[in-house]
Amino acid sequence: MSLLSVRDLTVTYDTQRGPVRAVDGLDLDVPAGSITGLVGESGCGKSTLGRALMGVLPDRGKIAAGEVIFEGQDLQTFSASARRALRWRRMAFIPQTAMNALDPVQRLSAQMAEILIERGGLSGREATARSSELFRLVGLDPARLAAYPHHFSGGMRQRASIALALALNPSLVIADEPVTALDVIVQRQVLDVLRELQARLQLSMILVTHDMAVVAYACDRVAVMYAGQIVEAGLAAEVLERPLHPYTMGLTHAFPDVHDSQMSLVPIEGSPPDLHTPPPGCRFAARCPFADARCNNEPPPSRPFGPDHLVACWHAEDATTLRGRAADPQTWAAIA
Amino acid sequence: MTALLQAEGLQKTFHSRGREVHAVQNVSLSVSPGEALGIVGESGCGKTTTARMLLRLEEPSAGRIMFDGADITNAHGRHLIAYRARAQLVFQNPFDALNPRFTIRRSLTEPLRNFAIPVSEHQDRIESVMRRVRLVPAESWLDRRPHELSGGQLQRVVLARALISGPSLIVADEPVSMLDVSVRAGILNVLRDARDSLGLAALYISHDLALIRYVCEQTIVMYLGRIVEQGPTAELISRPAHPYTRALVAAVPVARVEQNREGLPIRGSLSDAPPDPSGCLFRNRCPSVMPRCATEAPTLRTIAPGRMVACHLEGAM
Amino acid sequence: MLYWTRECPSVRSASRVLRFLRHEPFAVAGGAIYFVIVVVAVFADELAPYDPRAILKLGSRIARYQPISAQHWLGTNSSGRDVLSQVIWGTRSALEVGLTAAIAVVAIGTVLGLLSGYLGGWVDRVITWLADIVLGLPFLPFMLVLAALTHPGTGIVVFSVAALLWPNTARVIRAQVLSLRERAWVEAARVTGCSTTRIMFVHVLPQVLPLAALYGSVAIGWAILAEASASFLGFGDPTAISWGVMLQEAYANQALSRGAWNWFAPPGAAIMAMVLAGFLISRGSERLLFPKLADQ
Amino acid sequence: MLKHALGRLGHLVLVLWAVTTLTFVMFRLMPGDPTLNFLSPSFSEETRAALLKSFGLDRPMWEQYLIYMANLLRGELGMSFLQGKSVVVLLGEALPNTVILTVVSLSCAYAFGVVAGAFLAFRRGGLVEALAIPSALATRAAPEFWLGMLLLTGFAFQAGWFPTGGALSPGKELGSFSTSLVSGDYWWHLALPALTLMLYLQGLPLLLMRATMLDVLNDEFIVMARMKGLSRWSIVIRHAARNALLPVVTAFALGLGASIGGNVVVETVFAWPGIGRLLVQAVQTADYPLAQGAFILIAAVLVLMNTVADLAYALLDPRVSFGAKR
Repeated sequence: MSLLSVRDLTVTYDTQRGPVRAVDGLDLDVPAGSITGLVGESGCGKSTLGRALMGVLPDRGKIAAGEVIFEGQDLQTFSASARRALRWRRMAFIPQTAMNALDPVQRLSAQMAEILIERGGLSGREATARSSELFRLVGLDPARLAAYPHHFSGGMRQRASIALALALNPSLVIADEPVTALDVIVQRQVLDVLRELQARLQLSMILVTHDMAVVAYACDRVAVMYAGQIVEAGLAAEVLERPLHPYTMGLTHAFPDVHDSQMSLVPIEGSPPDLHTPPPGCRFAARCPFADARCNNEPPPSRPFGPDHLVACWHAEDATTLRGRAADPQTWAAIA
Repeated sequence: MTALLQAEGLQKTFHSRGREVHAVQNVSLSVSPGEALGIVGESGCGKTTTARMLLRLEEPSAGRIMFDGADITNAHGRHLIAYRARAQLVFQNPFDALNPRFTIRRSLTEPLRNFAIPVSEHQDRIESVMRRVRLVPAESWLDRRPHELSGGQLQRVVLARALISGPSLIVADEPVSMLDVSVRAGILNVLRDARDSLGLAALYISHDLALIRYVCEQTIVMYLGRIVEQGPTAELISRPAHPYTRALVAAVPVARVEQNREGLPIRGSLSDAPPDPSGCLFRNRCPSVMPRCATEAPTLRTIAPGRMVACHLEGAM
Repeated sequence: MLYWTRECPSVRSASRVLRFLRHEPFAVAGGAIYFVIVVVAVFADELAPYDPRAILKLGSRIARYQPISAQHWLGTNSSGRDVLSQVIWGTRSALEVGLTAAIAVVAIGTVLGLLSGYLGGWVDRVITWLADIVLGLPFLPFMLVLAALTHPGTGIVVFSVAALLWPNTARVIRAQVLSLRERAWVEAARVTGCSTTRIMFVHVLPQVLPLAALYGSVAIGWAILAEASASFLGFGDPTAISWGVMLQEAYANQALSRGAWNWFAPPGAAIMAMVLAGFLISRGSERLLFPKLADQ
Repeated sequence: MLKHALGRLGHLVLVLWAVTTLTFVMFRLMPGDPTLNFLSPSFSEETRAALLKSFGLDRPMWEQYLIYMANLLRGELGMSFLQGKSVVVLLGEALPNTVILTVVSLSCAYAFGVVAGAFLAFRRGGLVEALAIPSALATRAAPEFWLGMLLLTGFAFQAGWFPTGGALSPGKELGSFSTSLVSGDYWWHLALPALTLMLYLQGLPLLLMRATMLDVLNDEFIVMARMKGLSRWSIVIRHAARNALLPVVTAFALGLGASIGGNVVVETVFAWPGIGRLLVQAVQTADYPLAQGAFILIAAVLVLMNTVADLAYALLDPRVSFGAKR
């Protein structure tokens, strides 16, 4: 059974041009003990989804519909205080820019102790011991607990954020672009820390990213998000090797490969639709080289395609031939 | 082929709180017309400072920069303007690279005006450069302001502005890192086409070897202000000589499920630089460190035609 | 936010102004106050029921301390002058002092802030050093001593405001320029061959002008307060008809012990309204100019 | 941190030197015979001669400057014309009154402003905000002395609850400042001027606290604190208020320096025997030695508090004290 199961989730924001559905009727399953990559370009609602799962949306945003079933309970039925009690104990969060996410005027030891004492019910002495343990766990010298956030390099801050997230032994960790701001070597080191801890502590993790290579490196499963919806989901090996959705196909050809000098990159021309007035059919249709009349008028339902692989595309049956065409930049250039 | 841009012994020392920080030390490089050179390294390795010195946006503490046979290390006034017209920069963050108050037309006219290009040519130049970056028809874009464009479109305008004065050299500092994955390829392809059809010399700065591989034939690897390895990109990636290059190659993730997930052949982080600057700066993180590395700084030596490495390891190959 | 709006610029700015009016009642109120003050100043001759300097008679006696009445809406003062007419005429000197001083202080502050922020180095050190010294000079005492050593009047007030209050503007402009200087488009101006002067005045200055105007609207207020304080302490222009002089006369002629509210309440309220208008406008426009702040 | 502090202290000395030099220039280079500014016609021949000598008024300007500086360093500020007393003594009598007035009113204003500002940051929109912000702005916009006049007329002249001026009732004489501190009469006299200043001063901390609080509440680490499930109280006190107070503390120190000189008008309205009133009297009666002394004292306090504000900020914000970027 899934640790987390999201059904028909809709998150709306109030803007000056009216409400906008940043997440729109989204379904997602996160099995226990796995890393699920949530991938998509900026503005597709990845971060909003992460925050909605934590139950901490900005004032202008709210969950308008849907269910979030976590460890068998529907979180939407919880009272605010019950929801708060759950936070960080059962599900924790790793932010993208750890610099802004840490209180600049407090030492790491104080920020660590705050969680351990207030939320974990530890004594001061226990908190100190546990803080050191957590720092060692993520590969930081416990002596650095006395430092302020600005003393840390980007990679160290991200490690500290991971230590904070693991403080209360959560079962689910949501990591929002945890390595985007980091250099390759540090990025790899942080990903290795995440992978190792996930395996050792049997965590479940949602790893939000825009980089297919990060998904390929670190994730067991992947969900591809576009314009507020999941367009394709399944085992990472399956989705990356045999993508069914043209958007996923495009994304897998959008990055250069360090070991392949012959490949030509594919640009996905255009930009995501304005979610104030989403298109009636498939949301990707306007940028899709394979779209036809049905795509423009009828939204494709999400349907299973092979074992443990979901896709929302009218043309999934033709995926094998489309895959070949999607690797050619000329196919995509026609859209521009 | 003679080099268009040539730098010898570039040095940059910053003074902060009474301490000297050697951001760039003894960097020499050259780029020929039609050639693309990549500089790769982690942030803080001095790659951006090097590029800024080459463009005379930062004054070198020592060293010499030759452009098209002329020494431009200390060029100023008229000579500097003339250099700027021929050596242009593509910025990292397109959302910040255009004056928010200027229309696209005005942003493109600014270099034409400053480089004293006759007004009669302006319209033609603007239209041809907009075609080159594939923003057509030009008229539908020119009267917009930056906030009305998406990141990919903005970066195309930035590219257009760099190309409009007809430069011979283009420097691009992480030209796609701020862009959405879906539009990166478009920008890289435009850059590659422009270089090929105009015969430009190009210099790319990035921390991502995969990107460098896609656009550059030659690559320089920098670590803490020094060049540690240089050579043809494909060879450098398939047979890295310096332990740092090896780590850099191993760290790049690839979009395939089957890949190497072994631990990196490197320890610690950039901040673990040895306090004593004599000797090899990489020694604290190096998996193959030797006693000699602490006392003697390795100099760049040729290990194969066109390949150089700064490492004491005998079999650095 | 997440998605770019694709409307033509004029529609955008028109709707922005409309939204501004609806969402910024403070700024609208401030603008309304200024509008009233300017109208009153321009038409002071027509609006004032009496000559503000005329000593009014009641029969053969001077009409001193008249209470509020139909003839004198705000009564008269100890020398038999009509208070309302003086308040109306006071708008002129208030605008005069406020505007000249504000323009002077903002011009100095903006240029010095721009130079020190953009050029940095020794220029920055010299200007920061000057600002530190000026910040060490207490404003009112400086103005009093200067007035006493030379001759009292509005010239001293304007000079003191300009000479001592520029560091506030300069500091803010400098900070703004420092952050602008880090922006890639400023560097782009260098790369595309702009001279330093051109970058400073064509690229950077227009960006900081709104901020300067913001400080200007507040500086008008400080100048009027300074003039009022100087006048109150006897160092204003004694021949001028100004709100500060009115307050000084009221205080010196026992208006307080007589409870002559009608004499000293109105000019003070007028000063307050005008200074407040500046604050309100600057708050409102701050949100318009820097929408990021408005989200908070 | 220590290095920063030493640097600031060096800076302080330099600014003090510049300000006192400027004062010298102002008083000596003004139109008229500057030497006459410092010699009252009422002085006896011996006094005149002694003063001429001690201030070197017969010497060239640069020598006068050196003598002036030497005198300043020894704390010698000359004789007041009118009161025939040493300027230092007169300033010493007035300073405590000013300090008491400033500290009392400023502390009350900041205590109120910080709490009210924090409260307003939470109660966004609505009637409370619509009324509170304009009122806070209005009290800052009103001339202080006019506020004083209104209070004086209402509460002293008409209601008779408070005295109309001075620091003590007529006929009362207190030996020293410390005895006046325990005197109810003194505090009774202090009430109205302190209230006036407080009304005037509370707007700044209120608006500043509200603005920085809103700013901080928007920061990502506050969102993170919510995600951590911390209680509202922990978030507000430990994270938001701690960060938001930084600029307020700085403003307090700056306000302390500025108010000691800025009390001029309030002290005049209430005839409060402080430095500001002394300065006004000296200037009005052309008592230049006293005016010069009072000016230098006020400026020195201002410069000192500017430095204190700077140091306080560095002390409270680890990003500054440890040399990181602001």
